[in-house]
Amino acid sequence: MVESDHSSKVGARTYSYYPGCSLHGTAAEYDISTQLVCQKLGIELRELEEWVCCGASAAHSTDHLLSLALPAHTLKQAEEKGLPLAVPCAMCFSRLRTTIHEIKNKDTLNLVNSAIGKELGEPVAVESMLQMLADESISLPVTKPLNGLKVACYYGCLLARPPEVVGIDDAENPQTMERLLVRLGAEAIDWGLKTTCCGAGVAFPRLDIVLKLSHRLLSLAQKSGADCVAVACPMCHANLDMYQKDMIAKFGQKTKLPVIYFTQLMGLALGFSPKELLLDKHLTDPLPMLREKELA
Amino acid sequence: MGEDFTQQIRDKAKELLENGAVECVIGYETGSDGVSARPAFIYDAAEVDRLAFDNTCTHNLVKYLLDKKGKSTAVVVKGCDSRALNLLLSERQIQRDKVYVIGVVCPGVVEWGWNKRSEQLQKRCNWCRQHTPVVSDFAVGEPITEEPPAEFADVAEMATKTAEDRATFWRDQAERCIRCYACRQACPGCYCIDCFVELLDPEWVGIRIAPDENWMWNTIRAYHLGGRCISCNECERVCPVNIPLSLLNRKLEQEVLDLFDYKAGMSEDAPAPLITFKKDENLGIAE
Amino acid sequence: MSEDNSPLVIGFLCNWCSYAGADMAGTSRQAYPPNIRIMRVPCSGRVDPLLIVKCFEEGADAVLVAGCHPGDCHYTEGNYHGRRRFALLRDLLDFMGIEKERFRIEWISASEGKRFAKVVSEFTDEMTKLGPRKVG
Amino acid sequence: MSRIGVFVCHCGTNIGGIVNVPEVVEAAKAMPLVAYADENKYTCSEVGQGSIRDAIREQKLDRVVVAACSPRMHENTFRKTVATAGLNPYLLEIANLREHCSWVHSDSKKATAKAIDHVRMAVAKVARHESLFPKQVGLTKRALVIGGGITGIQAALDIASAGHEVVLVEKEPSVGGRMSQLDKTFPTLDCSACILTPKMVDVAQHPNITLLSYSEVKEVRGFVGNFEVDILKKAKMVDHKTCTGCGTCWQKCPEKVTSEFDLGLGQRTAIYIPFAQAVPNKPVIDMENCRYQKYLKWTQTEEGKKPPECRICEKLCPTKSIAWEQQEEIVTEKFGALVVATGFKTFDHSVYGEYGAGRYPDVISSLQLERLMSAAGPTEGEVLRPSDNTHPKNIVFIQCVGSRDDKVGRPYCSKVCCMYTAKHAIMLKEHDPEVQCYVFYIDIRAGGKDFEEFARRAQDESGAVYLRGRVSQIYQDGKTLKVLGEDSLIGRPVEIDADLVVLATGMEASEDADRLAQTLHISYNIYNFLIEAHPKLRPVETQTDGVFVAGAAVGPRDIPDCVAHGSAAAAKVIGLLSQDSLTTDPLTAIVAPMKCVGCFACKAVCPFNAIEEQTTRDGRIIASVNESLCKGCGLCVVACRPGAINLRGFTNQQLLSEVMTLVRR
Repeated sequence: MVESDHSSKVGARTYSYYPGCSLHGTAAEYDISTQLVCQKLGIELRELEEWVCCGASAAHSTDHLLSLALPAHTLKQAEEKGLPLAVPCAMCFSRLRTTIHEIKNKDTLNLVNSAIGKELGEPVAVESMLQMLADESISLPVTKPLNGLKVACYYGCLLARPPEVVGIDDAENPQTMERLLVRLGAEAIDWGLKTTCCGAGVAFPRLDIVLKLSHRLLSLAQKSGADCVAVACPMCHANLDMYQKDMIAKFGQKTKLPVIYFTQLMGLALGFSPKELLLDKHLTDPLPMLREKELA
Repeated sequence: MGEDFTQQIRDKAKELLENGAVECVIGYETGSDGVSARPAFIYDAAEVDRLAFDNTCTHNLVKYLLDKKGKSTAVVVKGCDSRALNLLLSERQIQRDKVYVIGVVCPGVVEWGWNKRSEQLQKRCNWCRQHTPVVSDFAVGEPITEEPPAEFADVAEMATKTAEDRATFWRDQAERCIRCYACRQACPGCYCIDCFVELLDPEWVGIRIAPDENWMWNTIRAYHLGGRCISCNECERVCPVNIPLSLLNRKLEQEVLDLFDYKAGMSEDAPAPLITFKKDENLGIAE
Repeated sequence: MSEDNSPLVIGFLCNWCSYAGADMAGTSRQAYPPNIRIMRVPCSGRVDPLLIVKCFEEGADAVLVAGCHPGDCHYTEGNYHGRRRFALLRDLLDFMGIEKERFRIEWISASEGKRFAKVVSEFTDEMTKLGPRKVG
Repeated sequence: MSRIGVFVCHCGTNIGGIVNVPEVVEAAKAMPLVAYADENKYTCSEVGQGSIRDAIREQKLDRVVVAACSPRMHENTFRKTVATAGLNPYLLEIANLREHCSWVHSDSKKATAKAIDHVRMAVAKVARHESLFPKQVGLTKRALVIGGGITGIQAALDIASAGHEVVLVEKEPSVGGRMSQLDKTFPTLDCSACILTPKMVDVAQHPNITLLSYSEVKEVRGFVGNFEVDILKKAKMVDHKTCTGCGTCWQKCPEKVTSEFDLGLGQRTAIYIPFAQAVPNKPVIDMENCRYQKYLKWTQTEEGKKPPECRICEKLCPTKSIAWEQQEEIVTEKFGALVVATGFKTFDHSVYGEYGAGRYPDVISSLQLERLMSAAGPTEGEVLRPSDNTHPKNIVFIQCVGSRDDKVGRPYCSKVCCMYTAKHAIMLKEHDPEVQCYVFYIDIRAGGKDFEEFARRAQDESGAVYLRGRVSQIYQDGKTLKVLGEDSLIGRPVEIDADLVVLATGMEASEDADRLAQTLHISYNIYNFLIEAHPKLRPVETQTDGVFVAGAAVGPRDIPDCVAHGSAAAAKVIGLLSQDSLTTDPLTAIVAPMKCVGCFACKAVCPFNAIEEQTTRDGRIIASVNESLCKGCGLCVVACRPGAINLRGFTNQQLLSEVMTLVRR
């Protein structure tokens, strides 16, 4: 855990931080790279002390009230802190935003309040890490521009849909990540499956579906000339990164395509080393490609 | 202030009457109580010395031009009275070439008193923003250019009351109204041959002197002056039962200013707000 | 107020748009409360402030004037003039103690039957909540 | 003392089902001045009208109230009824007990109370009615048709063949409208140009028709029989009197621009005719792109060097018809009747992000496919992929693009897409037997003569695969378009590698149809389709007498219906113009000379300049009403503080008596 001084002084950009379970587990590299990038950009992240699980797909597929009450706990804490909430994981972000959307209905609000035993006030602003870092007003002190790196930006479903809840710029053809990476010197390729499903949690019961869907994404990205795929969601990263061996076996996909968190790419551009950014933790090793591009 | 203005008016009246430019000069003369001014109609140059001007000259003499249609007449007007000229010109009740305007820059008139001169300036002079006549052929006195901004404290104060209190307030005023129509007679804007209140077919108001009827009379009289009232406040002065008509007039004056950015009587050819429109204006209704 | 003190709403509807919209509400069976009594006028510009003040003088609870959307008037400018008159009248009546909400102006086109029903329902409910006119 | 008769209608159960009609009749009998009250099952029927006539004679009634359906339905019917019984037709008032009462209220007690109030108001108003006498006004026996598509052409030809003069105004350089862009037409597959072009030529050559192409209606004044219309004739920069249409100029013009007629798939020159069979077959110059115009407009400040002067067309024109000094011109003409046939435009499918939002060149609209299949089209009839001009094998059609879709605000069905897609499937198979068509649809709607058989033929004979389901996404994968959809009949997702995707875009009102409707004072709905007087009984008339509407401008419609609509509108116009004079509506304003103070507020508000100035014997200048211009809006009456001007039919007395009987009950 990177210690950041919890000085009470509220800087220009101070956010409550909600990492979620993945970033304290399999997606540690997303958490570390996010914190390093924010530190570099003078953005203070104050992790909520008692955040709880956002319920993910487990809750909302079993009990509607539970799927709202869990995020409500986190919203209540963020409300008490009074700071805007930055959320790197797409699933947590989607659950928090959906809850805010649902409690606009008075009856739902009362149900949730009674479930968590607290009164929810005016919710704080909840922003995905991508939306927050892509803000044009943030100056990016790029020391090692990602020249020559062709990136296929992948949003998956939760960052893009439903548009009125997540507030994405264009639900079918978003450009938020592209604009950010271009500012870092990279080249964003135009491809058609940015927001098409990667298979998400179906990997456990029906791995074949995930392989089919994820393979389709990766092969199109490869065919479109991408050197790597940038993601902003632990689930997408898992499905696209972990099973490339099986895809080669099943579909005869020629070469592997590295899948990197957009915050790791930002870290590289801002001068952090691949080691600090835990780029060596991916199953599809991005380092050979990055060394060839003199970025590692 | 009085002596110099009076002399200028007398000289001009004498000149106009002698060279036949006008048949009559309408001005002020000292009334029978020896103090308060009253309207004077001078037809003969020899009588010009009756004319006088001081801070009791409260009447709006423009009203009398309505009886002088077609006859060339001179009239003494203060700043507020002069706006009535533009009103009647734009509504084709008088012709500019038949009226010689003696425009007096007015420092303010005092409350109406009997045989003793009051020192109390009238309400209308406190909120006056038109000391200098907007129309004049012969100017008397130094024009005053900087005018204070419009303020409507009295209207704002009434607006703070609850709807019920306002309704009660106006019902009580209506109860006191005796339908003498003095306000209508004093107002230059009222020149209808048959006023709506006296019609029996359609019987809009009816002749019963009762609170409801009186309420409707006061409401419609004010509405008919909407965008036309030049706030000379003579209606309130002449009201025998002291109904605060200025409140109604000034509420409408404020609304007309806010909604249509219009001030009555400022020019002869600007159409009154209720007989014109702008296609894309947003008046905050039916949005 | 009628007997069971539910509010009496007097509606002046312009023949070309709102009256046709009310007809459309009928043909598509869009129910709304029966408090409104509808008078047909050629144009919202024909609704005389004298009539509206007369309604309130005689104790009516609420008046609705409905005309064509600006730009759609069959006579080109009728609703533009009406809009100015009603804006001024509404402020004057409010100043004299008749709450602004009691005098409502709506633009309803010939094809907005459903909207007419919604407006009348909303207006009637609002007036029921507001209760009878209170004069001390 | 008046003797008023009140006739309350059951209208079958429409009124009687909710409103207690006998109770209303009893209440009516007790109302002041009511001498007779009765009820009818159907007052508008022959029996019902007969009972009114008999009652007027037997009871010596001098005024009648009919409490039934909306006055907008049968006011004229009952005016004729009372007239035949010798009563002035305007001594009648209708109380609306159906649309405004029984059809919208379920509580019988309250509905009956409301019905009684409405009758009370009608009785109070009719008591103040006076006899009114319409006037005869002359009419101009000329008609204006706005829109030169097939509907407008048909209407113009029919009116002209009845001997009346017609002016046909068309915004584009040529008549023909959307139909001229089609290749074949369903269900007969005959060639669109072959059946359309002869009619276009007829319009140009008909002695009674004046064709004003490249022109627009700017303003309309007046009323039925006496319309005055300002028509803007845009500057063509070519003198069509001397020009022979030889074609030298548009063959030699160096400036190539994307052709609007070919929907961006082809090019045209700056001086151009939109398509080969254009009528008039004479060019216009596109001011935006003509090199000489750019040369004239170039100023020192713009970077780059001065563009060439060009003027090649002028040099080569054998008849010296290029007229640079030509200015746009507004001509004002008088007409007795107007027909609006402004047609439709296709839905702009770029709002669909899931279909590529217009980014993929091989995702085209059906109308663009028509241009590709048309022998006069940019590819001379060869269906080629716009991206690489190769022959497509797998062609996917997606139905209901911009129709039956609330998400894009187009919930209505555009009626023709299922048929033209079937036509495309059949024609494409004939063009190239190896083609395989897929059609994603929700429901196939083929309701018309030979339509279902035609749609069946696309599946059975042309082998088109119809997949019932919507397409979730299209993305470009190298050269092919991956179409991800669903076949809901087998409940499985479907993925097709398509060479070409055709979107069956729906029909929308044409560009700024709402502005034109406002100019003509006719109403239009939220999709800007024009609103007809009655959807079933008066489909080609509007609420404004003398203004008729026809074709796709009123709603989605195929060619046979449009032609029928055009002829129907023409029949209405011919009926109108066959009269020598028109009876005007007597509901106009009237001035009481003794009350007028000459402030002319009435003149300031009158939209129709119907107020004139008149000098009385005692020298006062007062207002007077020109009754042939007055349309009866009543604005003057409200502007008149002394109440010197009144509106017949809606007098101050009548409206006040309605209010008083209501508030004092």
